[in-house]
Amino acid sequence: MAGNFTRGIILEQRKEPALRRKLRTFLNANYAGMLFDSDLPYDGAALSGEQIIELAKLARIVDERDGVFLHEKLEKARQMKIEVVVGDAIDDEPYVSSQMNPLLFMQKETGEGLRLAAKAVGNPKIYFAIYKNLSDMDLKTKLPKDIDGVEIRRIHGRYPAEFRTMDDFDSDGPTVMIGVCSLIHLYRAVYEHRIQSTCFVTVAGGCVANPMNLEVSIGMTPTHLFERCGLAEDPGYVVIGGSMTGEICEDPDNYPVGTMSRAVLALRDEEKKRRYRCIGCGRCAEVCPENLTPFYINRYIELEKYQELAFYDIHRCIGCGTCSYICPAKIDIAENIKLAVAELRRRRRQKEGD
Amino acid sequence: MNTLIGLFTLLLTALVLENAIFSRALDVTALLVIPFGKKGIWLFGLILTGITATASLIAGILNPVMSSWENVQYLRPVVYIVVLAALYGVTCLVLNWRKKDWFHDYNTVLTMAFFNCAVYGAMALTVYSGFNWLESLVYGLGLGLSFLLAAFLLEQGRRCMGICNIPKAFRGLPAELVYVGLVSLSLYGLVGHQLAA
Amino acid sequence: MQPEQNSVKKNLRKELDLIFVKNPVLVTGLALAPAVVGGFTVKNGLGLSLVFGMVTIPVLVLASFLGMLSPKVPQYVRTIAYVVLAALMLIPARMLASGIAPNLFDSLGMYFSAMALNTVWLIRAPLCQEKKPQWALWEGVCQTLGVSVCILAVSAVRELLSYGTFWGNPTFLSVKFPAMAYAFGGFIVVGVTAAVLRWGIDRVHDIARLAQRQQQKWRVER
Amino acid sequence: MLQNEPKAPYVRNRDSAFTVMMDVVVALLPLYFMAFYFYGLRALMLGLASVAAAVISDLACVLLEGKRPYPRDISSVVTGMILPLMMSAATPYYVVVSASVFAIVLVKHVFGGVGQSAFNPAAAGFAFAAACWPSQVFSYPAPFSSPAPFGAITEGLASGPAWSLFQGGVPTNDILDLLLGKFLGPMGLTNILVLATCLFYLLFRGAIGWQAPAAFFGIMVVAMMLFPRIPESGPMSLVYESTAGMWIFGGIFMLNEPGTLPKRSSSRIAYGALAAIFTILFQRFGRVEQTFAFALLLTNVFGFTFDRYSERLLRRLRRVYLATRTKLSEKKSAQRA
Repeated sequence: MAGNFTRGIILEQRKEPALRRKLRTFLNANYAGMLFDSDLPYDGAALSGEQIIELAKLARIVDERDGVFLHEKLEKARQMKIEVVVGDAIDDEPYVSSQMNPLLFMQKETGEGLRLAAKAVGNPKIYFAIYKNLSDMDLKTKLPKDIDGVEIRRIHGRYPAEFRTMDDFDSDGPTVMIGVCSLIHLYRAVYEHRIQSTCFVTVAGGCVANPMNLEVSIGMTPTHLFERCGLAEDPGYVVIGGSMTGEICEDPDNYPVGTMSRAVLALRDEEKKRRYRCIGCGRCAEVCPENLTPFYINRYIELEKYQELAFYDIHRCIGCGTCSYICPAKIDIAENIKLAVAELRRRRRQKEGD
Repeated sequence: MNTLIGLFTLLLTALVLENAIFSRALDVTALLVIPFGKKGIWLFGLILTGITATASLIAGILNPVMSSWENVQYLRPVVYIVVLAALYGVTCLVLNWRKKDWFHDYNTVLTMAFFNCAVYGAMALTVYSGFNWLESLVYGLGLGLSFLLAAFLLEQGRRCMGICNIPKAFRGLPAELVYVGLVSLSLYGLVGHQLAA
Repeated sequence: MQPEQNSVKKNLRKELDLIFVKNPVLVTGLALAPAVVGGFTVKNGLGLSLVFGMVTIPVLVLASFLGMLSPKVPQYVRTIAYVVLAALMLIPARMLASGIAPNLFDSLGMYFSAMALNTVWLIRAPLCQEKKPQWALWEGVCQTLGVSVCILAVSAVRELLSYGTFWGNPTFLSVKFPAMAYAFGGFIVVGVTAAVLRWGIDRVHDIARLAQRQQQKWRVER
Repeated sequence: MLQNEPKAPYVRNRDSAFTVMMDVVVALLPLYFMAFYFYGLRALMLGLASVAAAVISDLACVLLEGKRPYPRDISSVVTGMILPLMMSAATPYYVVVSASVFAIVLVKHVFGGVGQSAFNPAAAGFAFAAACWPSQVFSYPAPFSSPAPFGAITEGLASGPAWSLFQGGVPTNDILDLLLGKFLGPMGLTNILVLATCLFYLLFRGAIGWQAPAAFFGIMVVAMMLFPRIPESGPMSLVYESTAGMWIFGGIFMLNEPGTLPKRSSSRIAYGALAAIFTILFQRFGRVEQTFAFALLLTNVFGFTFDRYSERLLRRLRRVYLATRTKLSEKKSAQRA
C-alpha cells in the first residue's frame, strides 16, 4: 500500500463506457490476416526460447509500451538474466483503456502469450500489472484476481504510475515490462504464424457517441474510427495518444494510426482560452512526481535564460503533464518544458557542430 | 562584565539599528553601482570594516583632544579627512613596500574603501554619541559589518529580482533602490524614529 | 579652424549630457548617499549641492594640473592631494552655507561634510588627469549641475510629501506623509525619480528616432 | 500548430486563479462581518475605500505598462481587503487609501505585478502606514461605540492591550473578553476563534499549503510559552500575546501570500520558522506596537534563497541516493552471479 503516498494527482479516469464494452475488430479487408511462412510447429509447448524469439522477429511485433521490437526486447532480457516478466496493462491516463480492455476480454491469449514470453526469457516469475486509481468508484467492471492463472498485481497511488512500476517489482529482482497487446500478437505469431497487422485503440472523448475499444488494422485514420463509433457532435479537436500526453492531430483524414497511438480522442473545446498570469502559488512544485519545481523552470523559460535550466534539472522531466493539469493559471508548463528541452538539444548539437 | 555586555549591545545596535545603509544610507554607491565582480563585494566589505574600525578608533582618541580647540565645529571634519588621508598614505606605503602585486591589483578597491561616506560617518558619529576609544572602535566595527549585512541582503534581492518581470523603466538601479528602501522600511520597525544625522 | 570648432562643439555637447542623459546620481548612481537621506528639505538639498560644487570643481581642475606631473609620481600621492584639497574646501563651503541659511549646518549634520568624500570626484579625478584644465572645469560644472538638479528635485518632492511645505512656507498639500523624511522614504523617492527620468529619456529617444526616420523619408522623396 | 490551440494535458483541474483568490476573499469576509458587528458601518466603508483604491491603482499600473487589463485577476482586491483589517476602526480614510496605493504601486507593480513579487504588498502597506501615522493607526475606539462612518474621529480613542504588552505590563482585560475579541484592538483580527475557522477553511480548500503556517505557529507558541515578555506564567502570556497581537492574522493571510512564499515544502518550513524567529526578535526589541508586518518584510528577502538552497541540497541528496542504489543493485547482482 506504499503507493498511496506517491506524488502526483488524483484523476477521474472517465474510462467507464469503453472499458465495459466488448473488444470489437475493425479491420481493413485487403490485409486482415496475413501469415508468414515458417517451418516451425504451430504448437507453443514444443518451441524453445530462441525459436519463440525467431517467430516474434518474423512477425515483426512492436511493443506498444515503448515502440521497441519485441524480439529485441526478449533477446536483451535473455542476456541480462531477467527474473521477473510483467505484462503491462497500466492505463493511468483518463479515457484510455486500450491495454486493460484486451486483457479482460482476451484472457486466454494474454495469459498464454505471457507464458511464451517468459519461456523465451528463461522462465522467471510472471505478473500482470493493472493501475488501480484511488477514485475507484467509477470502475464498474470487477477486476478478477488472476488472468488465466497469472497473478495480477495492482499498482496503487496517483497518476503518473507508469514510470514507477519498475520500482514496485524491483524487490523481486531485475524486471522487464512487456505490453499486453504485444503479448496477444506473440500468441498469434506462435499459434497461427500471423504477422502483426493490427493494434488496439480506444476511441473515446466527449464528442464520441458510444466510446469503445477497437482492434484496428494499422494505417486506419481517425475519421474511419469516428465513423465506426459515431460522433455525437463535431469535435473541437482530435487527440492521438493519451489525454495527458497525447498530441493534437491537425489532419484527422490522413493521419495513420500506428502501434504506439494508444487512443484516438474527440474532445469538445469547452471553455474559451482564459488568459491568467502565474500567481506563484507553487502547486506545480507540490505535484511534480520527479520532485522538480516547474515554477522556476517556466519562469526561466519565459525569460529566455536557458543556462539556468540545468540547475533546475529540466532533463529529468518525464513529460507527464501534471504541472499543467494542476496550474490554476492554466499555463502550459509541460509544453514550455518540452519546447525548451528541444531548444537545449538543438543548441548543444549546434555547439558540437562548430 | 557589564561593559562587555554594553559593548556587545553597542555592536548589535551599530549592526542592525543604525545600519550604515538602511538607516543612514552612507555608502550606497559602492553597494549598488560599482561592479566589484562576483566575490569582490565581500573583499571590499572586509577592507571597509577594517578601515572604519581603525578610523573611528583614532577619532575616539582625538575627540577629547580636539574638544579644547576654539571653533572646533569648523575644524573637526577637516581634521578627520586629513587623518584619513594620512592613514591611506601609510597603508599605501606599507603595501607598496611589502606586497607590491596585491596592491597593484586592489588599488582601486582600496581607494574606494578609504574615501567613502561610511568611514567618515563612523568617525563623525563617535563625536555625536560621545564614545570613549573602546566604544568607538566597537561602533566602527559594527558599521563596517552592517555594510556586509546590507550587501548580503541585497544579494538575495538581486537573485529574486532576476526572475521577476520588472517593468522596463524600473530595471536595474531604480528597482534595487526601491528594494533597499523596503528593506530599510522593515528595519524601521526596530528603529522607530528618525536617526540623528 | 573648422575641425577645431567642431571638436569644441562636440565636446561641449558631450558634457551637457551629464545633466540629464547621464545624470551622475540617478543614472549612474554615484553621489547617492547624502542625496538619499540628507536632503529631506529643499534647504538641505541646496546646501548639499553647494558643498558638492565647492568640492568637486577644484578637485577636478587640480586633477588636470596634477596630470601634467611626471608619471614617476605614484597615483596614491595624487589621491592624497585631492583628498586634502577636498577637506580644505569644506571650510569656505561651510562659511557660504551659514551665509545662506543660519541653521543649515545643524540640520544636515554629518552629511554636510560627508559630501566632501563623494564618489563622483573619486572616480572622475584620475580620468580628468589627461584633460586640459578648461575641459576639466567644464566637466566639474556639468557634474555639479547634474547632481544639484537631482538633489533639488528629490528634496523638493520629499519636503512636499513629508512636511507639506516648500522652503519652509506651507503649500496646498493637506495630506502629509511624515515617513518620507526617513531613510526608506528617501530610497523610494530616489528610486522612483530615477525610473521616471529613464522613462522620460526613453520617450525622448523614441521621438528623436521617429523624427529622424521622418526626415530620411522626406529626403528620399525629394 | 495554431497559437490558441489547446496544449498537452487536455483535461484540466477545475480550480483557476480566480477561484484561488476567491477562496482568500471568502475567508476574509467573516472578519469583515465581525468588524461590522463591533464597529458598525465605518469598518465596511474603510474596507470598500481600500479595495477601490487598490483596484484603481492596479488598473492604472497595468495600463501604464501597456498590458491589457484583466478583469478576472483579483489579487489586488485581496491586498485591499487585508490592509484595513490590521488598522484601528478610527483610522482616517486617507491613511487607508494611501497605504493601499503604496502597497500596489510601489511594492507589487515595481517588482513585477501579480506573479513572483519580492515583498508582501499588504505587509509593506501596513508598515508604511505604521511608519507614517503611528497615532492614527494604533489608537482604537471602544468596540461597541459605533464611530461615525465618515469624517475623522478624534475623541474616545485609547490604546489597547497590545500597547500594555509593548510596554511590558500585564493587560487588565479579563480572559473571556480577550477570547471573544471584545477589547480595543485592530478592526478585524481580535477574535482568534474566527481566525482559526478561516485557517481551517483555507487549509481545507487547498488555497494555502500547511507547511509554512505549521512551522510559524509551532515556534511562536513554544516561544511565547517558554520566554514570556510580561511577568506572567507561560500559558497566560500565550493567551495575551495571541489575542492582542497581529501575528495570528499575519500567519494565516500574509505569510502565505502566493507570490512571496517559497515553492518547495522543505523551504516553506524554513521560511515559516525564520518568520517566527524574526517576529519574536522584533517583538522584543521593536519600537513599534505591532511589529509582525516589519518582521515579515525582512523574511520576504529570504524567500527565494530558501528555494535555491533546498534545490542545491536536493541535488546533492539525489546524487548520493543514486550512488547508493547503483552500489546496492551491483552488490545484489554480484550475489546472484
